[in-house]
Amino acid sequence: MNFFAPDRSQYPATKTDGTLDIDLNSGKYLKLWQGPNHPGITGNMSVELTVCGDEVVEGRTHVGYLHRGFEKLMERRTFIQCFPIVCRICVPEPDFNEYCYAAAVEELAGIQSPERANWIRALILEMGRINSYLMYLGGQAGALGQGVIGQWTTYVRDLMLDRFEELTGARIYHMFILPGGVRDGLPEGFEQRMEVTLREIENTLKDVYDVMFCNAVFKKRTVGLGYIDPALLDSYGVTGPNARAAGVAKDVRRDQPYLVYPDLDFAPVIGQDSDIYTRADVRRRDLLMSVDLIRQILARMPRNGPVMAETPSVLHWQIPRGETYIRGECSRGEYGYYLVTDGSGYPRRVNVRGPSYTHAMALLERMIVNVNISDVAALMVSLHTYPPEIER
Amino acid sequence: MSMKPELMKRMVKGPDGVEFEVEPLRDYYCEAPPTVMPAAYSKIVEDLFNWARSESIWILGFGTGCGAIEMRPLMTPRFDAYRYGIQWRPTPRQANLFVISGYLSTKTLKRAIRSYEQMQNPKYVIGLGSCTINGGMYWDSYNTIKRLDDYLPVDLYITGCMPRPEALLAGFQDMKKLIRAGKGEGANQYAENFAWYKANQKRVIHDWDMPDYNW
Amino acid sequence: MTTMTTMRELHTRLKHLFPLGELSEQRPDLAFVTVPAEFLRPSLLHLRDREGYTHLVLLTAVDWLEEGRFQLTYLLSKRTLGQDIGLRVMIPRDGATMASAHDIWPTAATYQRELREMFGIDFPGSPRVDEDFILEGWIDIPPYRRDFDTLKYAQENYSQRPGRETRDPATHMQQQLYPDGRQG
Amino acid sequence: MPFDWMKIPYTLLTLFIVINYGFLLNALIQKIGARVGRRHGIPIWQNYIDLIKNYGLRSSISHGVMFYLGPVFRLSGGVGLLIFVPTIYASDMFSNLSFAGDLILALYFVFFGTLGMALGAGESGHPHAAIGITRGLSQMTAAELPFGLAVFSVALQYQTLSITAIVAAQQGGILNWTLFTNPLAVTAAMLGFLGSMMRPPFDVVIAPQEIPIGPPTEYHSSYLAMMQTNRAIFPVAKIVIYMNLFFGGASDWPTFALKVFLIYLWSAFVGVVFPRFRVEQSIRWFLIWAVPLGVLSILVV
Repeated sequence: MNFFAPDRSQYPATKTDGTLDIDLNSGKYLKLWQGPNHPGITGNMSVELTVCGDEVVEGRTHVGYLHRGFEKLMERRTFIQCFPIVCRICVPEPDFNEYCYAAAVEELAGIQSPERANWIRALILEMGRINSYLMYLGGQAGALGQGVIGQWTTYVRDLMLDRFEELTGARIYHMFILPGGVRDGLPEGFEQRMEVTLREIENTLKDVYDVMFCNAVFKKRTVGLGYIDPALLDSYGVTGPNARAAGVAKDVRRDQPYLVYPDLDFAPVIGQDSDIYTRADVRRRDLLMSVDLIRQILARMPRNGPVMAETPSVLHWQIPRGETYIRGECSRGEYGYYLVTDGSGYPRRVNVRGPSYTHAMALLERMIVNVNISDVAALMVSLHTYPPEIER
Repeated sequence: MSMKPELMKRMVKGPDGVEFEVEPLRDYYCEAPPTVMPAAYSKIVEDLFNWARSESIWILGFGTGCGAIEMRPLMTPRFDAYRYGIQWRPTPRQANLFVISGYLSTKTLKRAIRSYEQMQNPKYVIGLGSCTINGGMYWDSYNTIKRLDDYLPVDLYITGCMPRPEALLAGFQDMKKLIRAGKGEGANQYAENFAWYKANQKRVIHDWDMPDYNW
Repeated sequence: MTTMTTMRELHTRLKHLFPLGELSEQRPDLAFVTVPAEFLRPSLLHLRDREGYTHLVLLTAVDWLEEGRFQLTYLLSKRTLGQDIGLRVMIPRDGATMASAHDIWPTAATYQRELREMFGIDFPGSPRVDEDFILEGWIDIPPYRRDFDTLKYAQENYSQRPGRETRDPATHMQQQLYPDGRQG
Repeated sequence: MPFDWMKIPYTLLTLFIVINYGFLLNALIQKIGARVGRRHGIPIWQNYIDLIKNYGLRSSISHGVMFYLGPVFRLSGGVGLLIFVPTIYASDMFSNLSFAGDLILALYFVFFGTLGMALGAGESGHPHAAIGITRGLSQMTAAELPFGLAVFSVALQYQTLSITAIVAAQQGGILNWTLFTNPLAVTAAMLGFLGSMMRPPFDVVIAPQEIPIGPPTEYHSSYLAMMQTNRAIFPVAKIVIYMNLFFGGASDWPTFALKVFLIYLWSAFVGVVFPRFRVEQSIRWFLIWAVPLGVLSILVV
């Protein structure tokens, strides 16, 4: 019956050694570069597509366009000098770099960050999560040609950036969570203004739900497309919403609670169908959950107390030899820092493990085969990849 | 440096069975180096054109760095740059302004140069953020260039890390003043000092596996 | 402390099979153990199939230049217990080669490509391991090695804009904090 | 009858009016779309400035003679469509070069521009352009089908192929419009109209996120300016046909402006909130929904 989309699961043919049987000189195949200069790409990366007709037979992810060598730069900076550059690693959600780095340094240096600082850290992380999700919703709709959603979500994202600005003093790079605690407490009347912003976000999400998720064309494009087999989650290192949309409740906030998450009551958002539509819906509900979490945090957090622990003088701050791994649940999945110290005043090795590292490389290259060219952008956006996590 | 196979000269057998030769570097890419394009003959016409160019700036939608994240708010309700005749074009052929949004790794520099050379004369470049001026945060990085104007003719720098959208809007206004005053001649400057620019670029980009000019 | 005990039990169980090093417990839910290089793949398979550590969190290397060794760290995670165990593998620094794990975890191929490019550690048989991953046309020694000086490379290869002054933070803050010159 | 030479300057005057109206209309539609996104949008005169700028660009690269002829074909398609269709009913000045069988000619011109684009974009040698133009031709064909059926049914209904005669038959009260005398045909035609306006959900041809930006990818400076001019003429000219065939034509310029704006708005409203179909989905959509309506309308007549 399905005349327009026949079953191509056995295509392209594979040679005996398992590699794809593609002869570029036969004139049947066409090489297309999607990106880096391409509106449908997420960030500054590129996918090398080999298409036959309207269908992708092979996809190769190319990264490295944003490589700055952070892990090398941090090896020649003192522990406090690393703090201002870590947030530059990931633009849409920089705070997780600050938190993971600060927590790793605190653990190895034996510093206990104050109670109030932990609450403020959780608050900032949830605010950053909302920003990232709002950007994703706009991108997902935009990849399918529905630009108006991006207009609305970016509008409320600007409101959230205003809250960031009055809390930390910056729009994008906040540099607020430093080893030992946070820089400052909440300003006067922050709760009320945040409540107004949260209401605005909830109203906008209602419109987004009506226009985007109830849209027949959007469903036609996304339902059943980009299926991730739940059995592949672990072997491909899939974490975060991509895994939760497949029915596996992978959420670091529940599995290995950090900061104040044990005191907050929430349940990981689960989807079942594991296609693009489900991933978008999981992220939308997760966004609403973050709104609820922010309300809980603001209601329960201690009003006064220190926000900064006692740290050694930055001139003579040396940390004994050790290694640790700190992880947190960012909006794209599990974000982790692997820190090794050798007793000197500089970190021996810092390794940033972003969720996109596996999503955009191995997983995308597997999923992109037998996909229509029109759906490549939507598929890539639905994995919510972000290149700087891959190459740092 | 070895050349990618799809760029090499080869015989291709079409689906209809006809063999024909393909030399991508000659068939698909323009080999002529850029030339200096004179302004319009009469000053009035040139002024009119400059006014039109300044009032309709089409930006190439190529987010080369983290500064690209502040481009989104510029297109959206809070800072609506469309009011000032600023629009985003997805293809370099139709763009006039190239906003280098942040640091450039050498790998991106190669693509940025290619996109810039595909744009039509007159074309303008805005360097965004401290890292395009002197390296900024990445002053000791082994993979990012330190000053942009060695590789591309920059008309305007916008400082900050990262610059706020208001700063970008102000920068666009200054850009308009420059263009209207007839100072936006970056493309001709690039064509005049072409050898110098190419030398700088090749000193940094070691793997020049890209259609090159035939000198 | 249940998780800690299970971690110790796991260590004892493994010691019967493989010549492991001592268990260094970083956190109740995170421990590191040293494995000889030739026993890495069996222990990885055992941990994945028998013990349920099915998620390869990360694979990275540390360059111990003084000892002339690379440390490879395979961090495995077991979500049901919320436990992580990191396997350390020490390999000689010159001519560093390691058995590939891309058939155990497909994502390992990506990590191995990066290690090959950034540290020069070879993983024979790993798919596309010799292709450019992040860098393009790199001419110097692998950049993440400790003996690669990024500042020197940047100054030699990239033209600097004059007028930028960089201070050594220690001496600068010394002068800022103790202008009278005494050692703080 | 002897050819009335005075028709030619009048036709050029019509062309001039329609071009300016088309520019303002495009800007207006864009502003409406921006309003939905809570923006102000571009200034109403922005398109004129863009046009001057594109003509004022100094360099332009040609990929061969067909590359140059593509926009020319497209423009001549728009102009030809306009000048052979009576713009204002029952006025000697603005009924243009319409003649007895102009309906067939109009149908031909609607398709002419796309064919020219296909040749030009094919020569530009950009894969995205090639993909876009294949999508464009297939979708255009699918969208033309219901429109053609509707036109035939209308022609059968009024027993004529002259647009003037069809408009004449619709005069005298809104109930005489084809919209009410033959609603099935009008519905089918308006669905086809959506497909031919290059707006979501049927803008997969120029989809920026997939094949930036389809056929015009390689077109720049003066080529692009020529296409912009056509983009101002062509929709209006097409809408004039729809107006004449289905909505009783226009007997003076204000009516003309109002009706064209409303018909254009119909496609804009649909386009603003919908994502885009894949090309085979859109073809399927036309075949399933629009074509049966057209066939039905013919049967009814």
